[in-house]
Amino acid sequence: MTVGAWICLLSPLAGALLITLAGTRISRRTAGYLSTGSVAVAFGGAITSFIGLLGKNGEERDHVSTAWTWLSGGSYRSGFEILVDPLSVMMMLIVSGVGFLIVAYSIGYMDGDKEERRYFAYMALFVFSMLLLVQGGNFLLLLAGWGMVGLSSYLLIGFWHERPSAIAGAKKAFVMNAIGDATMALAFFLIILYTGTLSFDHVFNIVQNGDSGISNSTPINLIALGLLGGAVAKSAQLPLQTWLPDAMEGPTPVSALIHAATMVTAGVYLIVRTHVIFEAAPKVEELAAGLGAGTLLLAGLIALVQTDIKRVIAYSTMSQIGYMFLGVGLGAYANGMFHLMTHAFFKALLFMAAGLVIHALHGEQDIRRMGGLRTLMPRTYLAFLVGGLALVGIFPFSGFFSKDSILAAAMDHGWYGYVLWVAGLAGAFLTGIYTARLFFLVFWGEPSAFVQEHFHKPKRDVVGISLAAPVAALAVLAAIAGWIQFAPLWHPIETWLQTVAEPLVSPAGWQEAVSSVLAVVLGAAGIGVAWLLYGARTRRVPRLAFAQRTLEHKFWFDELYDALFYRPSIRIARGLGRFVENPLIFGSGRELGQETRALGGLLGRAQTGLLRTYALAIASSVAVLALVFVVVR
Amino acid sequence: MIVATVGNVLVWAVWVGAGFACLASAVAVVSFRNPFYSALALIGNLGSLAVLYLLLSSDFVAAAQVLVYAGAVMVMFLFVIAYVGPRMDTPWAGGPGWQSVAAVLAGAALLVEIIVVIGLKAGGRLAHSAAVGDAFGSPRDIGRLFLTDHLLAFEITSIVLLIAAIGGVILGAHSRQPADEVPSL
Amino acid sequence: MTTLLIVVPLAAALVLWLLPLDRVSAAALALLAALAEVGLWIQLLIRFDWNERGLQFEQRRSWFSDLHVSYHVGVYAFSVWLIGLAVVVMAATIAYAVWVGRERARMYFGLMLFLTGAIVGVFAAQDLLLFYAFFEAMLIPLYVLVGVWGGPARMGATLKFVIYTMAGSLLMLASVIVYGLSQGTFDLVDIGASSSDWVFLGFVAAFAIKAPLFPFHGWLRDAYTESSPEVAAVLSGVVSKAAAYGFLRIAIAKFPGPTEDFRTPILVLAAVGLVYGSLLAFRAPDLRGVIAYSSLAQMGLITLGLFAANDLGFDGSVLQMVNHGLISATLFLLAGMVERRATTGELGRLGGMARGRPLLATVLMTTGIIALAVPFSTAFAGEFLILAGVFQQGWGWAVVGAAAIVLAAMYILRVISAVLHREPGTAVTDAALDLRPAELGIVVPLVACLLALSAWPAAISGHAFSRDEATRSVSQEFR
Amino acid sequence: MIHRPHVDWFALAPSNVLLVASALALLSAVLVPRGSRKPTAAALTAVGYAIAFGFAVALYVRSAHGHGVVADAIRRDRWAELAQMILAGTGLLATGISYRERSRSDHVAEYYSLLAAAGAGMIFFVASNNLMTLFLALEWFSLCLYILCAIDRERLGGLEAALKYLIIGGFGSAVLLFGSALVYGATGQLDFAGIAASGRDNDALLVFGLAMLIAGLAFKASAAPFHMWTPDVYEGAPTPVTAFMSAATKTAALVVTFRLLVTAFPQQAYLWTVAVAVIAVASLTIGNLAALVQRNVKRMLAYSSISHAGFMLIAVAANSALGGRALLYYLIPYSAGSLGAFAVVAARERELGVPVTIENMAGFGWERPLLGASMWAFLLGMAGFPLTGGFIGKFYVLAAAYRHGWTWLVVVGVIATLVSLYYYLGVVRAMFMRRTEDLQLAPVGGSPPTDSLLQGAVLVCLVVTVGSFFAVQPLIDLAKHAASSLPFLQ
Amino acid sequence: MLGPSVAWYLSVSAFLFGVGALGVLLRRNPLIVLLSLEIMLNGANLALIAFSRHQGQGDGQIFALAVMAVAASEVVVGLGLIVAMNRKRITLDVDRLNTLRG
Repeated sequence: MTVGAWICLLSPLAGALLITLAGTRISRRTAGYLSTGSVAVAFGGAITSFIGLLGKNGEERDHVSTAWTWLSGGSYRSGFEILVDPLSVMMMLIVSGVGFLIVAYSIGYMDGDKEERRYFAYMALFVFSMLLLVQGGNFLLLLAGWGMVGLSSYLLIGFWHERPSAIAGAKKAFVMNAIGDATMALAFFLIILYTGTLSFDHVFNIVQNGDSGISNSTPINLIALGLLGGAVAKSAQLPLQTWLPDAMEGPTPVSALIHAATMVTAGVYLIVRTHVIFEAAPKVEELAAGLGAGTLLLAGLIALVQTDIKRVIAYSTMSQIGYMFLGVGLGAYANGMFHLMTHAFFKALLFMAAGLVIHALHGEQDIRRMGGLRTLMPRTYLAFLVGGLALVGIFPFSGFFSKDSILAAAMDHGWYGYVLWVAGLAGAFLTGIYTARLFFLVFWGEPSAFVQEHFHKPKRDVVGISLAAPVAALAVLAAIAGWIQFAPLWHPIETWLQTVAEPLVSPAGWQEAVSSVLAVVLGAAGIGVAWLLYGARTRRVPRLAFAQRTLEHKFWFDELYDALFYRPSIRIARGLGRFVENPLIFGSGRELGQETRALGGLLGRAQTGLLRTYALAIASSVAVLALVFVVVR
Repeated sequence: MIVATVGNVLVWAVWVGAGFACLASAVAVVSFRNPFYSALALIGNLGSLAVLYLLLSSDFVAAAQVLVYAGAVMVMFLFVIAYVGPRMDTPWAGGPGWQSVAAVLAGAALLVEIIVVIGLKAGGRLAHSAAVGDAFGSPRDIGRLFLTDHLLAFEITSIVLLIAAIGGVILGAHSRQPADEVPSL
Repeated sequence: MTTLLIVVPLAAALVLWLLPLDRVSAAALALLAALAEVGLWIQLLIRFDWNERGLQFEQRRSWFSDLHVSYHVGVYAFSVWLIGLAVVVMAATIAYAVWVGRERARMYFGLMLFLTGAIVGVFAAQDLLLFYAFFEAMLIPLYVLVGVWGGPARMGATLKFVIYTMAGSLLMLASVIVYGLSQGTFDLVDIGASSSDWVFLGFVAAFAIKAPLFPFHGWLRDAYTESSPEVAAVLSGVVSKAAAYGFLRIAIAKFPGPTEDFRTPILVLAAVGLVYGSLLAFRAPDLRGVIAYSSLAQMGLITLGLFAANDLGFDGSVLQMVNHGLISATLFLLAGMVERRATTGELGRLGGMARGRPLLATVLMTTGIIALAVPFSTAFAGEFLILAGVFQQGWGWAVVGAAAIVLAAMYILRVISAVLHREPGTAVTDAALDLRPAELGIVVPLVACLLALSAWPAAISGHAFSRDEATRSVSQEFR
Repeated sequence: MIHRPHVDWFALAPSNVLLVASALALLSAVLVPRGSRKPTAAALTAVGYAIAFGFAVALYVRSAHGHGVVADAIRRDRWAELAQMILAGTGLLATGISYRERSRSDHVAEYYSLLAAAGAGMIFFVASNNLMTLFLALEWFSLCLYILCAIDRERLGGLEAALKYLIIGGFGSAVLLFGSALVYGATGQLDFAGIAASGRDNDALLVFGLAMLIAGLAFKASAAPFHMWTPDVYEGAPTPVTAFMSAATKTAALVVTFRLLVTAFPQQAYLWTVAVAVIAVASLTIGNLAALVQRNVKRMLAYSSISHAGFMLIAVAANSALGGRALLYYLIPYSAGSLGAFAVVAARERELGVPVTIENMAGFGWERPLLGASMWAFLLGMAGFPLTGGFIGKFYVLAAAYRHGWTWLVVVGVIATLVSLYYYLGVVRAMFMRRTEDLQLAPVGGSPPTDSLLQGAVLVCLVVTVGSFFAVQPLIDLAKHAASSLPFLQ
Repeated sequence: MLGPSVAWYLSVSAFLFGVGALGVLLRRNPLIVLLSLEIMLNGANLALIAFSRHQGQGDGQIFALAVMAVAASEVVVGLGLIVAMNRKRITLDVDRLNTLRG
């Protein structure tokens, strides 16, 4: 089955290279097919390895396959190796599966763009990177994939590179992720320092046995913090969340794939993967949960006032990932992963549905200019509805199962858990509001003037199909995928992940029930509120100027970071240039030279050209020399 | 005994005379404004030096001094001075003042140092010199030295003189052709 | 073998100078010689025995016996890689010069080949005086290459460059004399370790200026921006590595005591240079300025790794030397190509070159991405090892390094987007074509090397030093 | 009965041959018609130098054990012979350089005759073994040089230089003479060995005389602070003569200084080593700093020659066999470089017809590739870059200083070299990096006929300069044997 | 020996040397400078002869004779130069000989 995994990993890379090298020799459409095909192959590979694992019982579902020694220094080595175990296979399935649908969708969505080939190459590259991330057999390769997905997300966000905003968003995303990479790298240095290796099982064993002093509070906490830094950067959690909304400058499928389904959830995967370390540093783990809770509230609030259809969904992504962090932070790994999966389905669905809307409206994204699309594009309306309900967590849609189990888990974690639990419920309420707001604004009411003049229906050609089919597929998934695990009754995912990540919490049935009911109720309440405000328009939206502005400025995080980091570094650079580089570094040499020349000039003037001067020089030096000799002798 | 003392006094007297003549003429040479007089003073200087040489019982050198130097060389000097004309226009001395001062200082320093050094020795070995026979400094003696120990020196001297002659010809002679023609060396 | 590597380019240079060839044949001959050099190096690579420890392909003839100076050359494992870097980069730069068509071809190519020989000599010399001779010999052609074929302010630049470097080298000469005479031999293999701080500092001064390290980089900006792109490529790509090599081969290997004593100050300089260079690169107004300061930063990083003085650091540094050599050479050549199209390197007047120029965009993007050490690139591998190594000297260093790497991301992205993205700049017309096939032929090999290394950085980092025991000090490592 | 001493004609052969050549050249001034006067005289001189060189080599081979000859007036040993080789070679090249010199003088034959005579004098000088021969030989070649400076009476610069040189030279030799007198007085000996034998080391007269001797010789070697005549004379004299002086005079003076100090004043080493070291430092400092600001190339080279004197005096100050080796080795590339550099200047002078300044070297390197490249090599050699013998020379000198325990001297030398780079490279810069268009004046009468003799000489200098870097071993062996014939204490 | 000891003669020679030196250092007329040089040489000569007398051996006198010849030749060349310059209408003033300087 490792073979399947290798195929899964490499075929997207092959696709990317093929498209790059082929260049203009192949048509844009072919490029699309190539990339889709390669991802499909990857999915196939994932399935084979999944089946392969199914054939084994719990303990033997852990296979490492090394291709060659990738990096070695001193006695340290790490190979180019992949790890096939339940967790990675699950991620492989999600990534390649959802990836396949979205790439297929792109064929239609990106149709007619000048640089489609580049786009599909990038997409394939991203899928490869994501698979590298989840399959990487050691920390180093994990970090490699980590950086690669950051890179490809940079490339894709900035895909329309004439747009300054796109480039800016791309840069922002990359730099913030680079910060995360840096903290992770530092954590790895610590690991190397203490263990001399970066392969998962060695490190985990050492941590669990607690020898070599790594488990002392300081190093282990620092390591966990470093990892957490990477996780929050990648998953757009507090305090490194600001890049995600700007990332919406990229094409919509990109947002669906990278900034909803796969990459942004890598943080969750990381925590689950390295849960041993986090469990050794419980404080940090709780911090992760706390950050998750904070983010889900923050994002939910901001989402209330966003007017860009994609940004609303982006913020909802942030808050949903907040749930996942909450879950895994409390040790409910299976639940976190479960929500990751369902979220991948319904969030990708939402994005692609939004994509259809945007596509139909010639790239318009402002929801205030939309409305009444229900009649014009009923299927999209349905899809969006499914996605929305799943997002809010209404029974029986997938969100319900995964999200509520996380809340239940929170209840089983002492007072701290309860705090988070409350936050989660509040989040559910907010989710209801903003999702429904978006829904009503876009689809209900009468078609706005803008819509009437710009709307055009997709035709039933390849484009239409490639746009429609994936959405349909995802809608189905979003609707039913939740049934895979129904928390107290049956939990295959938990058992599947048992060997990799033993959950720390096991909520009782009543906790499940309570939180489920409350969550659904609150979600419904949120929808109701939204209906009052936007659907039926019986109430006017309450105006709280300050709150409004705060939310619209996203709690001034961008401004804060600008003032704290960006501007100072610019100013320092300028200052160095003006006060150090030019005067000291360049000046010094020049002045020294001038001084020396001046001395030379002096000597030149002593050379009067007069005989007597020369004779005098001789006579006096003779006198001195002789005197010295006679005295010293 | 008495003869000795008398002779001693006599020699002293001659020495004093010659010595002072020598010094005075030297000062005169460097201080006269007119080179002509300086040249004449130098002749006097050379003469008095010859006397000192005699006192140092080096007769041949004294003779050479008078003949070669005071005779030939100075005559040439006078000729040139006459040829050039008694250029009065050159100022006595000049250049920046501090240089003159420094010059005087340097010269004085040299002088004093040498005399001090000699004084240092005078107490010691310089006091009594080796006794020499009549042959010392005689032409025969000199000739022998010239032909034995210092054969080469003798030869070189002649070479130097020859070269000087050539130089005199080259520099002093009238140019043999009009200046416009430009051959390359 | 080693001698051959040194002599071939020198001989070619002589031929160029002596025979009255026309421009075309001169260029052809030069290119041929450069490629032959690469071929020779590949031979070396193949025939080098990686399990064997110590010096290989050794050759030794007495130069003058009374002071025990000899012509002694040979290659260690890591020298192989540095020589490879040198010959490959020189080949690329010469090819570039051929493509651009420098006037006074015979002189120009002769000098380039001469330079090649000198650099290879530096990496192969196993005798102090010989090393010094080659080290200086590099300067002679560089002086003229910068001064004659450079930009408007070339004269000041070249003079500054030479005076600066000579200031260091002459101190090194003093050190060479003192060291060699006090040890009774000048042979780098036989000569014993010394504990003299002053001698050590003499060497360090030379290398610190050549590299350059932080306060000694006064010559850097002018030399890199005024010289022609290919010469700048050689300067930052290869010549600076000679300095790093010197650190490793002499300063650290032969002066274990002083290395311990002066580690902290040198590490401080390196770290400061790393951050300082990155910041200034972020501020630099033109393409080459950015690359210049980035290479200041990179040399700081390499020095960090070297003076971490542990195996991680050494392996990382050697790897990073090759990486940075290839990267900065490629970047400078690309900068040259961009400047040829836009007639300027000012970032303000560039932009939007990606549109309709896919090849340029792809190559520049790829190189840039590797340059900013995105994980899974060879540069990342090198920096990872270096920082992991220096981390063991103290956490602070690695933190600084990591911060600087984030800065690196910032300035490289700035360059990439300033050149490729946004609306076309004032200097970018439609006359500015995409890369021509010839230009591709020049840069793609370099990029290919980088990608190959990204797939297998251990090729270098695992084969830089003989590996039979992890020694703390390199000096045993060489034996 | 006078029994004349046995005269070792073989030992005298080099200088005698040159004297004969000189005499014949002189005769040709009157016997040969003007048209063929120059070729004859030049050929005679050249042949003379060539034969002298041959004799010097033969002597070097044949005098493994140095001994005094002709009543110990001169010494026949390898020290002298190697120096004579250098001198003869220098003279030969100088003849070649002189051949096409433009001059309004009609004393062509005399010029060559004097050139030969000067060479003879120097060759004799380096062998001299007592104070008298030393003084006389010094005057011998000095007079020749005075006249050579003024050989072209139409050039005021030449006359001025000559008179300055004469007067200051006279002053210097007077000092030297008085010094010899004092030494003679203190020891009663004129020949070096005798002085060493009978001189007590703390004798006031003796050390005083020593001081004056050092001054007189340092004057000839144009070491600071006795150097001030050098730039003026070098600038004023005809360039070929300058070339000859810069190479030959220095060689002779330094070789003799070393021999005198080592042979005659071993007990006073504690005095003169320091003194020479100080003079060396002064020369390095003054020479280099003053050269920085020169625009006239000849003048700049003059100052640089002062600094080189400083370098070689470091070797002298080392007072060791290694020092002697260093000195003799250093002299070979230095002479070649200096001759060559001045030769190139002469060539430029001839095509421009004006004094050569750094400005009007512009573009020269590209117009005359051979000369340009050679000039480059010479300058690099003087700056002590590798691939030229200058590098090895400096290396040896500094090594000698270090062996003597004078690390500070090493540092000084190194710094001096750094300063010197500035002006040497300045010339290279002018030649290669400035375009000819920057040059205001046009060459007179287009480019003169290519001067094959001068170019040949330059080529030889180039070969020596570069070759001495590779063929260190043989040269060092020569120098080693030569130095071994001096009685060093260690 | 009769009369004053050698030291006295030496003092005279030293005095001559010093005065001659002063002449060279101070005077501007090249002729007189030449004469001063002569005086310096003569001072040296006197020293030589005095010492030779003191040592009781003739080398010094030989040296002195040689010096005379040398002095003579210097004078010849010097005078030749002066004549040549005079022919070029150069004022005989060593302080005017400063076109070469710096």
